[in-house]
Amino acid sequence: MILSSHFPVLIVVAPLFAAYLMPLCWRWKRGLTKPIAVTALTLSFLMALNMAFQVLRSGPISYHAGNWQPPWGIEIYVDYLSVYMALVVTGVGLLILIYSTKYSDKMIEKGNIAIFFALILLLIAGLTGMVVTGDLFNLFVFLEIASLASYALVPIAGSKGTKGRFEASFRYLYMGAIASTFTLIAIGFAYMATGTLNMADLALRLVEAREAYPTLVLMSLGFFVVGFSLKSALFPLHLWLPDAYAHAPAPVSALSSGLTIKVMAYVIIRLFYSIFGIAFVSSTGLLSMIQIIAALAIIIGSLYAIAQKDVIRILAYSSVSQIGYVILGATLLSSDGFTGGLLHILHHSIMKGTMILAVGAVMYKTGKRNIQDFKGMGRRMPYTMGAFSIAALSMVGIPPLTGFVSKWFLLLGTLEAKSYAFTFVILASSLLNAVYYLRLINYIHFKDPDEGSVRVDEAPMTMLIPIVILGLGAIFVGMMANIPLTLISKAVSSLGL
Amino acid sequence: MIRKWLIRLIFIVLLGYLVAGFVVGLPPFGSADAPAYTHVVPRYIERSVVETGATNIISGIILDYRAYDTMGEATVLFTAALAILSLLGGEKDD
Amino acid sequence: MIYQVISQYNYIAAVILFFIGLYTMISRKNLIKKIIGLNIMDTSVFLFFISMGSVEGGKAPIIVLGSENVIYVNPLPQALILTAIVVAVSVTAFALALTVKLYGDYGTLDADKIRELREEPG
Amino acid sequence: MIWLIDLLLLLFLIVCALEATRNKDLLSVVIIFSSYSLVMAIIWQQLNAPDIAITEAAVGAGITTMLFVAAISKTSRWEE
Amino acid sequence: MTEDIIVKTTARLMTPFIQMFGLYIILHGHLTPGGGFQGGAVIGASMILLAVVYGLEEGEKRMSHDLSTVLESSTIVYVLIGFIGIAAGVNFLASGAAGIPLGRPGDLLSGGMILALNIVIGFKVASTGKTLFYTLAKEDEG
Repeated sequence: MILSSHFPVLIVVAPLFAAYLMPLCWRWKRGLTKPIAVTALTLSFLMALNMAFQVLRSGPISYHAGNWQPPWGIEIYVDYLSVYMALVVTGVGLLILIYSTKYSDKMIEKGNIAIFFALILLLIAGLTGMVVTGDLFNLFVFLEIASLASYALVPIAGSKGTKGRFEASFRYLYMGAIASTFTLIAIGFAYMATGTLNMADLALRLVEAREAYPTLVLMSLGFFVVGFSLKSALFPLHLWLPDAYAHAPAPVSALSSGLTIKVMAYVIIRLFYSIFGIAFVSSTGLLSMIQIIAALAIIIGSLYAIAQKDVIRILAYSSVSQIGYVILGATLLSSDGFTGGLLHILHHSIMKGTMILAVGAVMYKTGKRNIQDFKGMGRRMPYTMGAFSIAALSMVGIPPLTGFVSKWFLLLGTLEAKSYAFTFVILASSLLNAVYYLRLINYIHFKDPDEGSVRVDEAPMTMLIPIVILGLGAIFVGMMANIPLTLISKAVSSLGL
Repeated sequence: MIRKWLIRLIFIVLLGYLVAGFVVGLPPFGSADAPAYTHVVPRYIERSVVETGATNIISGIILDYRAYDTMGEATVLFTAALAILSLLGGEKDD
Repeated sequence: MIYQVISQYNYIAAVILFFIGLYTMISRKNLIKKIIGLNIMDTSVFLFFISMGSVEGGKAPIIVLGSENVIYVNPLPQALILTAIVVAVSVTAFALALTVKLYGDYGTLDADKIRELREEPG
Repeated sequence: MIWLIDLLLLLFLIVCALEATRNKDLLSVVIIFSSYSLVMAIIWQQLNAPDIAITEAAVGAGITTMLFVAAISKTSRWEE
Repeated sequence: MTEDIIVKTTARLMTPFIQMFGLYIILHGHLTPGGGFQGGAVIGASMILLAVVYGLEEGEKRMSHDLSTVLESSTIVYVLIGFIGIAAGVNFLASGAAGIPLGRPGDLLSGGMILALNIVIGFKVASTGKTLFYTLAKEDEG
């Protein structure tokens, strides 16, 4: 019995299993809640790492749940792109979970702590499930687990949360439910046209179905794109996002921004490249439309971010802008652009994770997060704010940090695709990023704190370590970009670019 | 008021467009030759009794061929229960 | 053409219900109305799926042992919808819990009023 | 003949849905929605989906309705 | 809750039959229409009926908090049944391939793991239905 051959399913089942245990633990053995959560996710991360080596060594893994052949049973299909996303999701998720173990003590209502961890595990399991699955309806099921968990995580802080948290959660649910229904309809159309739910099989049969049922295939694609644009907060469907981030606890904002919307963008990439076929998508004219929307998202998200006073809202609008980069990179039809878009997923997960967690650490200490309250924070919490600044500089795209590498590839991509307007968009947006991130850095390091502000010191170790690891990740990935790039370049070439 | 009527108008136009332009493109209702019925499903119908032992084909599908989905479905229920408990449930500290 | 449209009356009904539900969700300010709209929209999608699985002269997909040459309707959409119904109930329940909490905070279920009340204190 | 009954049931569904959108009394809306679910269950039985029909009758008309009633009893009954 | 003797008596008389029917639906899920979800929903609805007629406290008495916590986590059993496949050297959630006897089609004890999974799902749906309603309908103490 080789256990490692079951990793594609165990990577999802491990966090789920731990989540099921949470209510029992909370009732009878409270001390075990956090260790079990962290252990389960560590296992998941190790499995993802192992799978990355397996995939690099011997190609994509196909796992048949219940021993049924793919079109009949559910196939779990791990290729280069999936394993890359799985690594990002479990790795960043694990760091955020470690951070939450301390954060939850003070910032989450006591009765909700076990539920908080269970929901985080469910969210990460849902996202991992979406990433590794090879079946369209299975994707929907895990999408619902992840979505329901993330709606519920917004107001989880209970009486320690902000006042608008229920409304933010309701708005998120409202948009998310519409998106889920659209996705279900799209799956129905795809099934109706082809008679299968397996992604690989679907890709083959859609070629014929395009002739036989052209409207059906087109509608399916349209509903998918609208649904997942809503879920990934692609401009102009981002309206739920700033509120949800501003009212959620910091680790939850970090998870949504770093992972959830990235996985939704991954699904769009998967739909375009592995299912519908990028040539077909581009022949419908949808691709150029999405390019323009993504470019608008990049610019308008940055402009909104400049206008904000609340640091979390700055970061939230910045996410709207960054998801634009990912989508733009994926739709440029150039291998360099695609590489840049995929690298941007990793880059942005790490950077946004660092920054939101750092802001969370400040809130943990002072309870405030207005940009004014960050004056002089650099002297009081040097390590936290150091990591924050590295991440901010990386977002601006200063070499040798990651942001520079991914933006460099994106620029090459726009040049390769001869879309010079987008070259200009990326350059302009770097400038806009610089405006608001350098303003933050200026406040943090070069301003004196206000008279009578709260005196605080460094964040506790359990919170500091994840922040610093993520911050160092910016330097590490930037310097040694060839490590993720080996995986990404294989992913790009396996998807046909 | 104008906004309300505008929304209604957009909806009715969309509806008309969909009914006329889209429903025509579907495979005929009740057809046994539609791809939905001819590709994957025949195996479920012909062999589910032998392969899963269930005479109810739907049980055979949801709990054997696609049991992994159903695990996810039970998890959705679990998530919903936790979500509601986090809002309205149990012990609160003040 | 007309006949083709008429004969697909199940699909037409599903499309109409879908739009009624979506319209309710968008135009009504009351949160519970919005949730009802969501449910109508969901059931319309279920109706669409089940109609898709229907087969002329088909029997329900419960195999009668020993009988041969029976046509059964398509069981796969039904299996999928079983999952989707449970998902819809879960989302509905959570949304209702949120409305109860929102009512406790603001004393109203009107989405616009809630927004006003929230922005007043600054 | 049977298609006429189907058509009537579908018409009933649409009328129910419209009334649920229009009515200002939320409790009535929920009751209408409950009957909507039951009619939907009958339609699904007509379409040879007994499993889904049972589910809809138990979940849609039973549990969902009770959840709505519970929520309305804790909030307000009238839509302003 | 009003003191209505007819409603109360009817509810008390009906509940065992409703629950029996729910159990029947669960246990015969692989043979006749129905299964874990449907039967679980019926049982859940019967508990809701009790709560509506007798008030929430009465219903709460019939099921201790510990028991409902355990039932909430009953999905664990589903995963454990899935592990049988891995233990048998085949894939997760395998039934026939893992050597679970499928029985003679049409018998109550047939269908491999379907019967066991139906029971797990039935308990899960019933307890979740009950939890959802009770949590939503419970009066706020503060």
